[in-house]
Amino acid sequence: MPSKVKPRLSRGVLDMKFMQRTKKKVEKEADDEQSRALYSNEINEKMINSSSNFIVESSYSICEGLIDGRLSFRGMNPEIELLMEQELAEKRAHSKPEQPKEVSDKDMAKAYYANKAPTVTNSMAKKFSSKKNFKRKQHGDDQARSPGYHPKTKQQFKKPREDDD
Amino acid sequence: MNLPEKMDVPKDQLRQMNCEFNPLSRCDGSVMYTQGATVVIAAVLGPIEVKTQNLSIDGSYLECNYRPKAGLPQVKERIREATIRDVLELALLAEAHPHAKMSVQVQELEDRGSIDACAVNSACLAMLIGGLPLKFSFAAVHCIINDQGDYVLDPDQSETFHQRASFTFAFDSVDGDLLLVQTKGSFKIAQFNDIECLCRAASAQIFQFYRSQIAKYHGRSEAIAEKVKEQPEAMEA
Amino acid sequence: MFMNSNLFEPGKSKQEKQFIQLAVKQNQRFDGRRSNECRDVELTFGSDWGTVAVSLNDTKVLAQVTCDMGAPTTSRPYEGKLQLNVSIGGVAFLDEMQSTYDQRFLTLNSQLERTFRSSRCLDLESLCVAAEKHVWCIRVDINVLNHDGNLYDASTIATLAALMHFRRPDVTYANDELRIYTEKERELIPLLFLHYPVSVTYCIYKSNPQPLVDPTLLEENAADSVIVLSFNSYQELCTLNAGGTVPTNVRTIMQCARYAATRCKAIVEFIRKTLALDEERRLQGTGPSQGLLALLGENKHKLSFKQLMEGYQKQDSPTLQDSQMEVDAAQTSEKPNVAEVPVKEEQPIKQETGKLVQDAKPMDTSTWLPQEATNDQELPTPSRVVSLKVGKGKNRAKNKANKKQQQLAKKQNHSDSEEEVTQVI
Amino acid sequence: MSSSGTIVMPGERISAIEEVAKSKRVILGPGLRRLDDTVVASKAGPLRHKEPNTFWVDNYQRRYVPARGDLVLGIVKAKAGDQYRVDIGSADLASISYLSFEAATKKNRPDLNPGDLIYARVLVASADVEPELVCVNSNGKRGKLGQLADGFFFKCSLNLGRVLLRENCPALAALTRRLPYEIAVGVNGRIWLKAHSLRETIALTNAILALEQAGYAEIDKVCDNLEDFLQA
Repeated sequence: MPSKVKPRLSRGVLDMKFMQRTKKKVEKEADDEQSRALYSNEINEKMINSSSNFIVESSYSICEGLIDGRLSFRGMNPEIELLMEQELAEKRAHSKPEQPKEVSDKDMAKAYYANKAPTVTNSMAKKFSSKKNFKRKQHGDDQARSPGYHPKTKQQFKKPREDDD
Repeated sequence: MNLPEKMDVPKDQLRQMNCEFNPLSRCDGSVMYTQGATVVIAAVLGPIEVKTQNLSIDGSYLECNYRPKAGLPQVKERIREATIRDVLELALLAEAHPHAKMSVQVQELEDRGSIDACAVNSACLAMLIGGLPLKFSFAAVHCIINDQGDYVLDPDQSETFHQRASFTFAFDSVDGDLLLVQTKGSFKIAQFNDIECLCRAASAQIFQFYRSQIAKYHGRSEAIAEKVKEQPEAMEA
Repeated sequence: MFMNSNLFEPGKSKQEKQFIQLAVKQNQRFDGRRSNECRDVELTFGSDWGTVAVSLNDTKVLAQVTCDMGAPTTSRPYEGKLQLNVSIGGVAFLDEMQSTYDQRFLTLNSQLERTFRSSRCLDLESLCVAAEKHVWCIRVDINVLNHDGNLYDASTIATLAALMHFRRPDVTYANDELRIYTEKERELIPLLFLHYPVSVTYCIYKSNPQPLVDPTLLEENAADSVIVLSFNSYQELCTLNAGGTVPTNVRTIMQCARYAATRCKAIVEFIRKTLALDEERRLQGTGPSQGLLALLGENKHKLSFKQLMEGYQKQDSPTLQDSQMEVDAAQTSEKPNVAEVPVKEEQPIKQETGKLVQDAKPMDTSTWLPQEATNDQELPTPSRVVSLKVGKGKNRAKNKANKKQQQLAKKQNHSDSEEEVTQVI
Repeated sequence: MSSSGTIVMPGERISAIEEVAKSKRVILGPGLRRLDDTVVASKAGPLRHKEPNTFWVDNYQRRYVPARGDLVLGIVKAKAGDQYRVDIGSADLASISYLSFEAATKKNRPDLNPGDLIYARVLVASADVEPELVCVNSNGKRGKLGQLADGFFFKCSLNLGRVLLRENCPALAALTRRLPYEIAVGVNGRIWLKAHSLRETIALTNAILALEQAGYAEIDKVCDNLEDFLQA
């Protein structure tokens, strides 16, 4: 039952050392209160909490994804052509390269693990993994090899997140 | 092309409209607009730097001039300028460019009747092609009651010599409310209402004309959008 | 401060200026024209008398002539009045930048005043209805629509065409009771002309002595000096206005003058042809002619210089070659054997650099220019504006008057006076 | 990439965008305006849509409105204290501080004088404040920005600039096949060109301007008959 007037802590109490954080909180609330009162006639309720999923972007080059405007072709200005190549290379690296691959990822990984000495691949974890564990890896225990594979992750008990209200 | 003389166009029809975009190369947007034999050229410049005395924080300053063909602008031209200015002010999205000036100039080339409506329409077209931010587009229609008492929509000059009353309406494109009413002469309220409906119907025709002209002008870049789209595929394939 | 000329003017950045200097050095022009080739002139007449729109492909000017009855000036009770008013603040937005506005507006206005008013091209006496009481006041309004270089030529051609196209109402004045007849009662009367002045503009650059004719705005802004010559159809020089930072030698000016003379003659001929065409169209046209509708879109009967003056162009070209050859000849400074330009010996140009009252016809340089004038002896015309005004100098009036009387005596009809003059030569 | 849209007129509500906006975030480009939860067009032209959720009106315009992140071509108008005033064709003159050039220190300032051309990026742009430019990228390197020496410079409409700057634009590709050249296209409708010879630069300029007259519908036709521009 919130009393009409919210209980206010006295100035003295707030200045105490251990009350610093709450003092900041109280001051912030007071400011918000004041600004809300000030602009209440302009900003109405709907505006504040209407979650707008519109983003206004006033530049054509960002909307259309235009390329940089400085270009040089067939050796007119080597410095710019260098920059253009670098950019092209970067863009290629980002976008998924679709070239056909001779060796599929799976074989690649297997080969990688097979001939690599234990000390290289996730070295410390291997040291403490028991022999049985090591043998299972040898025989390509597939379902453990899912991407993002952590051999050592044990299921810990997860604490519920505090801010679940 | 034959001359769109009013005689061969029925009474409740607008005269033949035609427009050419950007005949002038040095301003931000210009249009040469003809309605029947009346020819008007309108040009727009903006947003540009504003002089400090008419700078306003919350909206852009709209400067509008109407220039007659001969002689210095007299009172008649000033009134016409003021009407155009009021309609433009309603339509312009002023708060998009505070601290700026939008300048609209209308030059009369040939006055063959209903020059007011033509000036307003050409100013609207010039703002559309000039890329000024607008709340809505607007269209103006001129209509008279001739001495036999029947309504003549968009009259030619020869008919306006002996007219009983003349009306100029301007409508906006979104919810079609009235932006400008200018009447001269004596008429009944019933006649006023009929003419208002007649003009409203005609204004729809004008909005259609705007859309088709803009589409035609952009039509050229329409094809380029396709061409650019299937060009890359061609490149890859 | 109004730094930002809101209207983009080509030729203001350094790159453009250097580029134009380079281009001119190699005789290259942007629109592919040769250095003495002018842009195509297009005329469109309005449906009422005295309205004409001229366009030199992008430079567009509209001229409108109106007349009303007024009292004459006390100093000239027997003459009508002619008033020219240039408005460049309209659709051309030329009044944005304060500094360029004044300079451009004033030179244009003064140029037109000199070409049309002080050169007495209109016969103002014929406009007098009742001495000291009623005279016709002719007013010419020149509205610049779009400025893409060379406003001088466009506005002079527009003014001349509008004046020639204009018809004023007939008027009778009996025992101080004035009666102006409307178009229906009495046929409208055209204006009377003494001569038909037209101007040609040249731009000169440091990098190349050869001047460029009819410059575009880019060339005009990047130019170092501008020469404006105006001739009438009898190839008499009306005004010469040269100024700028590069010294121009007399030979270049004479060469420009020669070409300009033929060009003006061709233009006046072209205007007459278009007037005739417009006349025809008005007669057989159904009701009022199309008027300025013709400005819109491609219409078949465009009145353009190139189309109409096909014939003239060929006949004109030999003199072009000569002037071209003239330039090379000037380099080797032997006597140019150019075809004699129909010219009348009038008055050798006085050499002093003061205000030259010069009413010389374009001279054939071979006679008066001292032969031993070596090529490098350049008479640098002073950089300040040399305004050669065709003043109503004594000898000019005397000579002009007797030639005109001769013609006025006969029925005043332009084509006759034309033949008349050529026979005299 | 961008589907060709229908023509929208100012004041029209575009319900298509509102549907999309219900499900996911929508980016409203220039020419569109938000009124509470309706989307209204403020310019006339074809509505363009880029795949995920970007909408804008591709209207014809010659006057540049500065926006953050645009690459523009400016003419230096004056030197005011420690700033240069640059004309980028917008309402106000843009300003660029002498420090925002590569290797510019208090002592050795960049030697820019009025009439020079610079290729810069718009750092700050809002309706009520004059735009601010910068000629250096985030790690202080010039990259592609900076002063442009000789070559030729001319103005065109913003649309033409955008057409040239689209991914692998056919026009530039066609021009490259014919002659080597260097070009700087500003989004503010200004283009700077440099080719080996003067004649080629003039031909290139005429070719690009012809694109605008031709309304870039026949972009290939114009590029094909580049020869006659080269001969001219």
